[in-house]
Amino acid sequence: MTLAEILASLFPEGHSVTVAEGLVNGEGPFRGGRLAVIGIDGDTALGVDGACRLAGYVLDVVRRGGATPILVAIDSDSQRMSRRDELLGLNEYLAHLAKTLLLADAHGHPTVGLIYGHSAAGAFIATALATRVLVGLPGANPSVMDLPSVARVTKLPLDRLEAMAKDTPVFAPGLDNMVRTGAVQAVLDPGQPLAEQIAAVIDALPADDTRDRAGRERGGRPVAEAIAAQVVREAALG
Amino acid sequence: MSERIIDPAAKGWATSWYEASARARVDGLLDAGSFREVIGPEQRRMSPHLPLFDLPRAFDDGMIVGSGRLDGKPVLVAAQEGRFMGGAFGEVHGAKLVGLLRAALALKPDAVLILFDTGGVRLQEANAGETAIAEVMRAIVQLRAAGVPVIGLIGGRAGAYGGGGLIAGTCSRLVVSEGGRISVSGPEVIETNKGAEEFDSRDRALVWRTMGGKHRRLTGGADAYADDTVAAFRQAALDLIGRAPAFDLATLEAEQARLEQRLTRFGDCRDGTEIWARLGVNDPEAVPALTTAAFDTLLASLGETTHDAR
Amino acid sequence: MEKLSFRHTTQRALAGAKAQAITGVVASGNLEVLLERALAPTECTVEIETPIRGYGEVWAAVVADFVARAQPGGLRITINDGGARPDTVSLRLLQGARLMEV
Amino acid sequence: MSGWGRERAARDARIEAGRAHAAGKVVTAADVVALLEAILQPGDRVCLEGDNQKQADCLARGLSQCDPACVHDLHMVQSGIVLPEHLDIFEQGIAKRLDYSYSGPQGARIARMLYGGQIELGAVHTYLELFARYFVDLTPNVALIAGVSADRDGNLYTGPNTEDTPTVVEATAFKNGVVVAQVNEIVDRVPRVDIPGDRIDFVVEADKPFYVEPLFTRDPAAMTETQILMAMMAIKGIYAEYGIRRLNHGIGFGTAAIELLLPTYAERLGLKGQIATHWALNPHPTLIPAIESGWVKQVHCFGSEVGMDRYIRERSDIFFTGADGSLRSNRAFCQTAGLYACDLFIGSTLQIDLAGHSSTVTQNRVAGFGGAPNMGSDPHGRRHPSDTWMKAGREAQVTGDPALMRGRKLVVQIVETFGEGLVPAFVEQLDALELARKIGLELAPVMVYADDVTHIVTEEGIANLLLCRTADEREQAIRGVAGYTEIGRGRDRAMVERLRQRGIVRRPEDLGIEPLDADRSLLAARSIKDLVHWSGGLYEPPAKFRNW
Repeated sequence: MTLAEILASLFPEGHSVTVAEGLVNGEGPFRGGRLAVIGIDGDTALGVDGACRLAGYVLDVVRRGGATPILVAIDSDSQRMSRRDELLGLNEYLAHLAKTLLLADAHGHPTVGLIYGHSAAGAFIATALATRVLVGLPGANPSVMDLPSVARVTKLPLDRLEAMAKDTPVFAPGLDNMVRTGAVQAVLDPGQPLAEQIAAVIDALPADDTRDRAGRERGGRPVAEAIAAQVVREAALG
Repeated sequence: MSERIIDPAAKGWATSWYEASARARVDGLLDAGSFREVIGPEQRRMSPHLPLFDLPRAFDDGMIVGSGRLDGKPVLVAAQEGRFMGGAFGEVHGAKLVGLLRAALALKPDAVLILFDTGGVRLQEANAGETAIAEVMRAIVQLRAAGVPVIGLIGGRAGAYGGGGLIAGTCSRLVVSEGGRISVSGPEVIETNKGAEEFDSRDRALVWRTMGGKHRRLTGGADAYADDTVAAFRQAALDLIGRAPAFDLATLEAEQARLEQRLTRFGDCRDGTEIWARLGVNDPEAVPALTTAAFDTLLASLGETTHDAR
Repeated sequence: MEKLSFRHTTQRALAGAKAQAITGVVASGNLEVLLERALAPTECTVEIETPIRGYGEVWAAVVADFVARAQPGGLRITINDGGARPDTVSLRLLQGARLMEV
Repeated sequence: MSGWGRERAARDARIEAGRAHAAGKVVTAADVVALLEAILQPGDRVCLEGDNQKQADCLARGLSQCDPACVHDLHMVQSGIVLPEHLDIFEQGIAKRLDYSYSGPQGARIARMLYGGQIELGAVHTYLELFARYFVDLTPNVALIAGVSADRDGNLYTGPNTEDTPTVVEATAFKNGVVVAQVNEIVDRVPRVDIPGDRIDFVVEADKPFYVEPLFTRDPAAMTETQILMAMMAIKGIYAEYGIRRLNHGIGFGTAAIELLLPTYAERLGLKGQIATHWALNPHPTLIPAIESGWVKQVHCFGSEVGMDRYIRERSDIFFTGADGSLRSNRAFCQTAGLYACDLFIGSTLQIDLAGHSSTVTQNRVAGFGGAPNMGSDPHGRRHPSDTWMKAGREAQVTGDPALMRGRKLVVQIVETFGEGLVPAFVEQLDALELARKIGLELAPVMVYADDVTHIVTEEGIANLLLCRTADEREQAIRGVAGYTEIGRGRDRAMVERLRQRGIVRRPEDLGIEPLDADRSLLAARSIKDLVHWSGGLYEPPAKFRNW
């Protein structure tokens, strides 16, 4: 689905969401209140300027109060790779953006990520992965690195990697693998109105971070949950 | 596993943080003999995925977690081993840190210390690593909101890159040494993707002017600058525990203002030295060569580099 | 990965009472050695996982020399190898034995 | 015209032809090709200055752009084949025959070209041999050299990297040759006159400063415990034992570790002033802590090292410097010093065979010799004694009248039993033999011959070959320090034990060294930054060695 189709499906009555330089911001009527939307469109790389603006939009929502849910819609490139971005401290900007989303969540704003296109690496972590729940649409393609690049770095032949990718969700790119890892909770149905589906997601928000449990249940992260639980059990102040 | 792996007195040298292993760092950072490891190497909780790639595993998957005391204060500690797989986040590696942070929420230690040494996500377990980083960031924020300071210590060979840089940006406070680097994209990654004109990764001085410890400390990306010794990191961590900012709307609004101001003031700068000059450093070219004492004096003269907006 | 396993009988138990120790790091040209006091006093086992195939004879020689020299009776030794040279392996084994003697 | 001045007349004609492209002696970088085409003739012997370090790169580019119809069949006589252009000219037909010494960075390509017959090879020399032949039968017709600056009269300042230049100019200018110098800048007055202007015929203002590779910088951060252990053994088992004061070091990490252990480990052994005081050595950054601690009395240099200029300038008690304060190096003199005035050479190698022959040649690379075979050999022409030299002489097998015994220079190979990628350093047969066969070399490229080697140091121990009395003892002494290589595992254990009783093979414990003490905390500097601190900020390391 394109962003326009998504917005039309979310807000049949219209909305104020705009896209400027790949950055998405605005809101629309939702269940008698509002649904704020921020995001990245058009496979845009996320740099210091964009991250700062998106964080500002999130803080605006928090400042206005209420319990306006925030949808983080993502079709992005990875973080912007440049000397300037790193010189200015891109890690702080991306972390700040993630923190604003986590703060909004803590202030009672349900946060939902929606990946409908590409996303990768720092841009993915700072946006969609910093929400309480992340869902996807068919055709979305989150990836840390594409397989040819993985082949280059690991010095493994591409065809072998492709074969491994079929039954090793832990490293292979793609929406299905992120679902199996537990990072993406569910894939929505583009044929049904998104407003109801997002509302259902919000109504079922898990209280805790359940991504590692989902990862075990779905086989994408077989041991993470058990390891974390063991640390919680055994750690003690000395 | 609490023997003094390195005995500084016997060597006549302060132990270098940069050179020390993760275990030696933990050992020297905490009060002698106080470290208690959780899921120690004898449990052999190794990566289930690396054998698929015919790669060797480590007993602790490059992440050491546990509890101990820092000048008597109870703390939880996590340390990455930067020499194993570049300290990268894999499934077990990440889950150990997630578990430690969740444990802290219940145990309420005086602080959680994260000894970063990471290139980011472990490619062979990329999805697990990336998701774990997201889980870590959420857990840190919850801890901070509950009033537990999370202190990051950065001075290892691998720095804090990729998702590690994002986690660092989520901490309450950061200590960095000159050798420490904090960044999202590494120099080689930028060069590979954008060409050597954008970033010549072999120009090491440029790397450090762009993402090195002094630059991060000068621009407010880190809160304390430590000598490259375990003792200096210990002292800096102690100093910062009592000065952790709250995690609330006011802090993030202040951070928003701080980061916006940085873009306005330095957004057109091409090099670290230009930024330092605008900060009021008289001789920016001399900054990389400054000793810790001289650098501390310089910092003291530039008030704005120290803040609570994080 | 190639897995190797050696079992030796020693003349005596290794001194000290330390239950376990670990030394080294799995990195290129390096290795980690985990030592556990877990066997009968004159038994010693060494298990190795290495990404470099075909050096079984060299490992056997390095381990035999170490056992003869350190008399690590009672130790279960497990090695994760990152492609270390034999001299590095010897050094780490001796470092490990020394840590256990504390 | 008389029959005894034809060379002089020919030289004058070449210069006359070249003047058309010059203003006085000065030529712009844009006119280099025209100049070279004017002064060069087919079949000329040409020295295109390629030293171990500095390169006349602007002139090399110019020569490679000459028209092969006009300039061809040159006979290149130069010590270093370093730049791609040095070989391009053979592919283009500009050059045909080659006599050289060192080809480190082009070692693989030169091997292919020799194999393919694109180069007619005279011989691979040591530096001193090639320099010597400049004055006998390989005198250049034209020398293309490099300096830092010149005035309009041609007075040349070579800068700290003087290296081969005086030797090349001496041979060319005084035997009717033409000398062209590229300089970084033309100045009104040079800081010091390294070569008087009447020996320089043309001065080219280069488009960019000549290239120098930091060949002698070893980062202490990369030094391993194994290298430190070997350095400890060398210091205690050789330097202290023989009281070595006058010496030369190779460029490997093992010898750099020795340099960094002088102010720490050797100091604790009470050896200060007893060893390592007088050096023939490039200005190794790793020697800075020893210099600053008062260990070093004097250093003469083959060339300089990138980043060391300011430090050297401020340490003129130690280094040879000119009236202007900067380093004066000279490869020919320093090689001679290493050959005749040093009691010890210690360096690394890639392969050692069962007799003790060693070589840095691998199957597909012809790296050449440089100066190591001169440093690493016992000069039979030496006639002055020293305690070190005499002690070594007494240890060696004496035949005939003991009153006629002469001393021995110590030639030490310091190698790790396994190199990169688990490649063994000890072999049944040197790859050099196979290479010589493949490309038809009459002489196999052996770096140090067995009869010159006195000691081999590995992490397993020291083999003293001087004390061996039979070929079998020698072989077992070598096997006895060859670690877990096939050669080492093939030892006769009982015989090695007997050699150990006689002190021919010595283990760390025989020397009172605990291998577990070989720790990086022993290094006087553990990073390049530490070296900068030791130098008081005077050492300015190149960007690729910085991590701050």
